[in-house]
Amino acid sequence: ASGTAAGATCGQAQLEGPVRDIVINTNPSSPPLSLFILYELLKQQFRCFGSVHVHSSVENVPEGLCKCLGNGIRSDLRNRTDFQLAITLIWKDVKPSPQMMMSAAYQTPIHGESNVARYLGRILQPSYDSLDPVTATEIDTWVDMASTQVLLGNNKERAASLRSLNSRLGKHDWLVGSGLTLADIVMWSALHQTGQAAGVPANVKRWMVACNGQPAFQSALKLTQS
Amino acid sequence: MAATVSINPATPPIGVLLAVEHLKDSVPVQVQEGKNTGLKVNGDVTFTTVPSICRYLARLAPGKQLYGSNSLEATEVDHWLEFSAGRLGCPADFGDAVQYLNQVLGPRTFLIGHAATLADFAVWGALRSNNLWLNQLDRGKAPPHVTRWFRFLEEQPEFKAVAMALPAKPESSRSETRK
Amino acid sequence: NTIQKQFPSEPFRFLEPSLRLEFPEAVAMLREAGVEIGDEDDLSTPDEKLLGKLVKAKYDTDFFILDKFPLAVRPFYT
Amino acid sequence: MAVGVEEEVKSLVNFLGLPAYKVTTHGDLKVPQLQTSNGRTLMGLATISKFLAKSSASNGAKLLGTSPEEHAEIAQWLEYRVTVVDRSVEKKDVQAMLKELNSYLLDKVYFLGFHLSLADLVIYHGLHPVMCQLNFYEKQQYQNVSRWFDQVQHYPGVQQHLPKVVFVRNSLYTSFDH
Amino acid sequence: MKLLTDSGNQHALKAVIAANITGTELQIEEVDQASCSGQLPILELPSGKALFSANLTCRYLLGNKDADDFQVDEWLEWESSQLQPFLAPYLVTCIGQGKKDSALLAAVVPLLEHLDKALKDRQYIVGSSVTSADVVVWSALFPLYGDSSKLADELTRYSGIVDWFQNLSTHEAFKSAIATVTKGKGVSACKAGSTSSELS
Repeated sequence: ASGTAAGATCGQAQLEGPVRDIVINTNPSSPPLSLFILYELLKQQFRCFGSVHVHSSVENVPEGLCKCLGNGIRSDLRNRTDFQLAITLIWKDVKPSPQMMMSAAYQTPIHGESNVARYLGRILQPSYDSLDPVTATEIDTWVDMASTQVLLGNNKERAASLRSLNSRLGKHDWLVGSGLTLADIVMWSALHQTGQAAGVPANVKRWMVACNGQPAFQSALKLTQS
Repeated sequence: MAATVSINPATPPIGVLLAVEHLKDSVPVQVQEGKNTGLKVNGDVTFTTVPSICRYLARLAPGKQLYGSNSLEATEVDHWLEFSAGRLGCPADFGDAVQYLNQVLGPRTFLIGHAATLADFAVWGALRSNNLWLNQLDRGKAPPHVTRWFRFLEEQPEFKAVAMALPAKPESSRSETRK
Repeated sequence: NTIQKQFPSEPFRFLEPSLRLEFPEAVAMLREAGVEIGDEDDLSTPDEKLLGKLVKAKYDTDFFILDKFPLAVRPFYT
Repeated sequence: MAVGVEEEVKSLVNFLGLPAYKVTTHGDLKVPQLQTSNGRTLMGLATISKFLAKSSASNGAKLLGTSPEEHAEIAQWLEYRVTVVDRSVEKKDVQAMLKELNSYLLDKVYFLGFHLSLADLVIYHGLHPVMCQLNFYEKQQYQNVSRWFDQVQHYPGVQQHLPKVVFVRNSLYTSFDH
Repeated sequence: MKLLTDSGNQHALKAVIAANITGTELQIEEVDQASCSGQLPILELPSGKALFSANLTCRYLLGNKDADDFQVDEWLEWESSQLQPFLAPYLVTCIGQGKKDSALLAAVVPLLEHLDKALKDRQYIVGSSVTSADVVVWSALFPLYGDSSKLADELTRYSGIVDWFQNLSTHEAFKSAIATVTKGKGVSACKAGSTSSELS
């Protein structure tokens, strides 16, 4: 069996066997909120094992962050290998943050919240990547904007992004298609992390309220309030 | 119906042109000159960035595996698309970005797997249009693994085809420096 | 349980709480790197060393606990 | 070291899309001998490999290079195979060879630079038993050889009967290790 | 083109003879083997690349004057992979250091017999003119047969080799190559050369 096959973890059937452990290193100064939302969604589809560690490169990580991944452990599951998916979150002094590792032998560490989110979004069923090419690429385009214009952008780029968002959300309830997608999750996360959630224009505001009402957003929402 | 990509010939999106050339037998795409880079999909949707256009074209021909062969490889492609548009294009980060690329390419012929993907197209395209890089390469100052990878891709058919359509490199960087 | 310790020349790196891997996960990591090993096989010294390097690459820790050996491998530890 | 040389010639014949040839080995050195269709006998792996490549209309020309300089370079690596690779048996000879090849391959994807040639095929076969013996630390130490070998074994049609050698694609060992 | 070689290196003969035959200008630079990454001689090509095989250097320099024949390939391969492994130790010990070692001689004998048989009633190893097969094998045997006044009995009985060798030695290209490579000292220059380079 070639090593890269282990990366082909899409779909419940392929997730059987030894636990697939996704390691995410991330800086405690900016928790990647989209990760917690996606984790909630993954828990609905897979037996997930979440664990949180603090790396020796950082100190004084707030307690809230150390307890941020609920396991949803069922009482009949005792071994890690009883789970289909593990997420090992490590608070660590990394730049750029976060970084994701699955396969120590073959892959290049994945950088950036947007790309970590894409990987988790490919494990979720149906994978966003398996949607039609236009929809999948529209999602990626919003995810790119969340990452490069909002999270990493300057004030001018952020303002421009908000205008695009507001215009889009004036005509649609969600960023892509007729329901919640990866695009909404990553954009929501980026707006919160850059402190823009409060002063958004009306259409964006309505969309944010809709996001806040989603059960999967609750744990992330709690982190923004702590 | 053939898709139409418009490009500005003064600042050609090399990564897109490489994808078009690579996929030309399975995805008919016309390239026309225009003011801005863009691919209009329908009345509502136009993709205007190199990563988005590349992604869309690759998804039209999944059998060509330009997006890798599994979820992890696909995400590695995303990682490099973002790298090519981000760190590599930022002059302040350029030196570190090339060193990072060099370290990654030590054990690799291609960035992902054993054939060219969007990752190679996008990163190569970003370097090819970067004068800092062309200058380093010309003076023999570019790190060895990136140099090897860059020159190897340059020899591949789709890269040769695209290079012919590009504005010439600055004169000094065309003569190969050999040790 | 056995405790795996590596000997780094750089500052010791570790996780709090410590990383715990189960034997089948270790076997899967080694197999992914191309090592041929059975589910119930004991780890040879070179395998243990390689596992240490793979764990370091994936988790960036010099210290981890390897748990849940199959009975056939370590009868004394149960 | 010449064990399996008949299989090697066969896999080259397959790769080139040629009809089967009769191959035997000769003498203590197990020098391969090939009967051509017109009854001629050719001796020696380098000679036979070159003959086969030349006989293949479809693939041969690309594999033998396009200029006198490339012909000479390819022939030189065929000679290297029979004079150095096949004669490096002791550990220190193997290490010296790998060190030499590792520095040669730093700026190359294939032996001639950027396209596959007969040199790659013949040295791939010669080095296969050596690469099988290396541990992961040594594979990283000879990173350029490893990268070249992995690229060649993944080239369509090359691997054939030989088991795939596994290489990791990340540097697992720092310079402080070992 | 530039040929890097060290003093009295018999393998440099292969390149110099070929250059003489074709009238190629060859600039010879004497370097120290210890300072080189590959085995000398090394030919620097116009492209900047290098050939480190004396046999292929010879063939490259001969170019169109060489026969593109698989028999030539066979002889070059024979010289490098079969003759040299036995001839070189014999040259170092028996010719270079003047020791008697019958085992080393015995290993060379079948090879000489093979060549002798191939040369019966022939002027050249392959075809009817000089090819790189002649140049390469002749250069390999130069330390043995180069001094016709002192030929040992065990060598003179291969009359096919002796006649072929002496015939080629009268060619201008060969004569002037000996003068260039040995700086006029003849076989004795190769003794020193073979002891130092073959042992390394």
